[in-house]
Amino acid sequence: MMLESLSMILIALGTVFFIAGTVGLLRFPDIYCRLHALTKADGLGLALIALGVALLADSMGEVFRIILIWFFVAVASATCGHLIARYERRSGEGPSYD
Amino acid sequence: MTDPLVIFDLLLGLSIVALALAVLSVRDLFAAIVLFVIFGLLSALAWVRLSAPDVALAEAAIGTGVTGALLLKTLHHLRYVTGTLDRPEAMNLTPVTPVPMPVLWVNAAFCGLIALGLAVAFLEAPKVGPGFDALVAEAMPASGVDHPVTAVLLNFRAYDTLMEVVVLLAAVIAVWQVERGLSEAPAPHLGEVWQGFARLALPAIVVVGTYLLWVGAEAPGGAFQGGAVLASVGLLLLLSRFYVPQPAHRGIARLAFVLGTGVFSAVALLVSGGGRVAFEYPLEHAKTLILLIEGLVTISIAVTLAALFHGREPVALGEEERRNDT
Amino acid sequence: MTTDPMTFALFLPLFGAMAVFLLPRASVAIGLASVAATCGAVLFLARDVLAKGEVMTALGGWEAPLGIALRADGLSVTMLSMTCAVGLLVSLGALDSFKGTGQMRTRQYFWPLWLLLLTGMNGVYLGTDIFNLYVMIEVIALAAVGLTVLSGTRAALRAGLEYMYASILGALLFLLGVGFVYLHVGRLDLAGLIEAEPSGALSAALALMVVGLMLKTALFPLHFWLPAAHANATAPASALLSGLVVKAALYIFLRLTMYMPLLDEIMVTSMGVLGACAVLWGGVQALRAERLKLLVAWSTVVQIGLIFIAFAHAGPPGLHESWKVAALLILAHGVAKAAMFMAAGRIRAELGHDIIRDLDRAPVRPTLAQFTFALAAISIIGLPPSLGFIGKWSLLEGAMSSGYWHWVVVTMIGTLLSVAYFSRVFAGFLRFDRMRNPVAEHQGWALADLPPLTLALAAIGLGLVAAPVLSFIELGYPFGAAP
Amino acid sequence: MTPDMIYGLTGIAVFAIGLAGALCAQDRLRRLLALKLCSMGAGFLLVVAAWRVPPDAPDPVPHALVITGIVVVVSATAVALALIRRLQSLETRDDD
Repeated sequence: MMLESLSMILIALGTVFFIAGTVGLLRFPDIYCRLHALTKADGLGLALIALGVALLADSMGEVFRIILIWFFVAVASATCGHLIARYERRSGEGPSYD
Repeated sequence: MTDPLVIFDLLLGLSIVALALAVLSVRDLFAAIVLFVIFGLLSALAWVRLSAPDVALAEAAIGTGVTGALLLKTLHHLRYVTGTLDRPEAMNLTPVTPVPMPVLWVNAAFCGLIALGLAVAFLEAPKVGPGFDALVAEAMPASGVDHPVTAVLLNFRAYDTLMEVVVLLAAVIAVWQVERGLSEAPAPHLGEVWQGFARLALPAIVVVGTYLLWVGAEAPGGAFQGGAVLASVGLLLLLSRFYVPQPAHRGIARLAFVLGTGVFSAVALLVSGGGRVAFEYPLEHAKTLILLIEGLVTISIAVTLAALFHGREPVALGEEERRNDT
Repeated sequence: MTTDPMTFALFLPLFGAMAVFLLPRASVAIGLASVAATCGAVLFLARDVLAKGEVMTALGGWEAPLGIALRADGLSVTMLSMTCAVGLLVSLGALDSFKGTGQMRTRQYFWPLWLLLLTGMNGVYLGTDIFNLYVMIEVIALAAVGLTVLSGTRAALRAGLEYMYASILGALLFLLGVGFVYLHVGRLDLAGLIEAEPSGALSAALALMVVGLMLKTALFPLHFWLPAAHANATAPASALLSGLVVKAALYIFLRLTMYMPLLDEIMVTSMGVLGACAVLWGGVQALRAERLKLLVAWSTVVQIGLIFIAFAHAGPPGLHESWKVAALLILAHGVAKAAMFMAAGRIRAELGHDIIRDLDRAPVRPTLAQFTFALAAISIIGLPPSLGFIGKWSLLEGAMSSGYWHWVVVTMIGTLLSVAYFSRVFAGFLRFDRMRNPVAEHQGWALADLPPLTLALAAIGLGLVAAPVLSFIELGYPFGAAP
Repeated sequence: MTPDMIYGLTGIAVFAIGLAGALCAQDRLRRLLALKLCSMGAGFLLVVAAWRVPPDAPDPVPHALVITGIVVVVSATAVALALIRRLQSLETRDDD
């Protein structure tokens, strides 16, 4: 019971981060800020949700797989963020500071 | 209204419909493709809700992943050909004459009516209809595998599955035929971070793909999902230029394309005889044969999907012209 | 190893396709051998059907609702024999069309695609499971599109893409129909449909599947993709597409109407009306066509319409008879149209063009090809003693005896139109006064004219043996002979 | 309100949207996307038809059919895309 409520709290917290990331994606002015909001918030949000789900797992194998999923999603999203920012910079759009 | 998840279902259903509309109405083609990928992933989620994890996996890997890659590659090629590669603002590749509004409305009304008719027919149908449940449950012990979907795919309806692999073979032959001698759009240079990611991801994908294939015997997964995941290895290799298709590799590629179909049909034919018909695996060997077929079909699917992504048959430069001259 | 000829009719072309793809240099020998072997398997199957009436094999040993069964009766063996025989002769004709090293790559792709097409069509004619039929029509669609664009010209590619879109949409409508069938009946084999009670879901399923098949078989007004696709393909591909491929969807349609007796007066009549529109519209378009192959392609639209009229000519009560007339016309058209397209291809190859207006100014006279074209036209117009005549005659007779005079009128107008548009071609064949600098050493015939000539002669000759053909088609009819 | 009803109607709506797009979309790529939507709609209907009220496991046969359908559709998509690529190359070259 204790474990379940803890995992609920973690998942809820993760969801909050996702929502914050989405708000940032919609509200921020240029691509770099949006990327910042998205990758940061989602990275943390996913980590929290993965932790919450791992608490409910039946076996160590499942926990291991959840950690793996988290790891690869984190690496992939970091790479994606890098690629988007790189493309944007190469096509000549610098960050706007106003 | 006892299940709070119904609200989730409603929201998910509405988002799926909204995404479908957005795919067709958004002006930018790139955005349309990305929205389509999101649409596919949410559909896969809906199918998980309908307790169809196998289908969801297949959809996410093939229907969304591989298809998304194919679509994006095509868009890249079209932009390259039309010279709009560096002008993302050029949203349409060819000048498109807008459809007159009345036509659009008539069309929408027509399709709306069809949807209405189908919806009425659907709601009228029995909530939980008759099905194959009992038949499958009864036949499972004789199938050689423990996972019902795999049993249906590789044993009860193996004929369908063989023909499905044949469709893939036909597709790759047709694509090679269509694209012979087509000049290639230069692959984008993606930088070191991406190269590093590819090095890290490649072995992991191989492990995941093999795991999906192996686990298919008793849990969701199987040849098609595993094959699609392994195909992404091919995609990564091609994109990162770790592997560049050479004309000399054509023979082995052809062999890989027909490997699955060939072994599948050969086994189907060879097990027959002595009162047995085609596809009737002897019970004591059923598991081995199904695993053999699945493994080889997975290799074929992976190579074929990667080849569909690559497109052209690798032909030596000028070979086509030389042959035409002689 | 099994000795079941149905299994071999499916697997022989499949193995052939794989072997041809693996060994492109030996494509001609392997390809011809596989088609010939498939013909042999079909002959064995015909023997079995003659002896037993119908043959069934439950693949994998799983009986029908769970597994998939192959079934052959008179109708399916007729379709199989037509496919294999026409296919064999077209293959022989293709030897000439794709000869020379310049065509090496075309040849290398023609054979695997054509053998996969044969696999798919044999699968349709032996299929009893509606989902399996969906997969089969997709095999056919991909191979057929590959064959359409074999020439690689811009017009062919455009037509091929349109064809692809039409095929995908048609197949998906069919698939949705399959979904509704499962929703209501809970099984997918054709035999399970007979006992199904009528319901909204079943009507929706039938409507979706029929519309999907109409799109695939190019019934007016869903024929928009056909003329360009068939006119722009290379000659052997056109012959296969027009003679054989559209028949697969027609066959599924005929089967569905046998097993899904939901058709009422309105539905049957509307099929006939669409057929009538196809006959008239296609006839007018054929009159206006500037190129020979386009004219032949429009005549396919007309003939598809005629087959639907034949299906509807006696109303719902006459369905147990009229499907035979439709089958006869399918057979007649398949043989004659393949001959006609190959002859048109030969004429084009000799003349260097196929503009109808300039047929009479050509310096050469491919006389035998022109003769073949005329023979095929006799069957397609429906002049005695051809098979087309027998089909049309039974149609008219049946319509008159059941009092549906409007079908008689439409058929007669369609016949007159076809005489008119083929006359345009014959006029070009027969006028010699505008010929420029005739080439003296041109023989007027070539070895490559023989396969189409054989087919055209068969289209005429089959009319003389129509009675045994008809009684063969009836063998194993799921609902027995006519009451 | 049960999941099968919600997602069944979703599927029918998606199919109709795809049909509308396939009938009137001008851009070749967009038309293909519309057809893909149709295929997803058909997939939805089959998955929904297989669904059983939770303690019961769903019918595996339609699941296998949808997986087959997905592979078939991706094959058709690949061929259509190859045609689109080739055609665009030819058309652009001829325009110059």
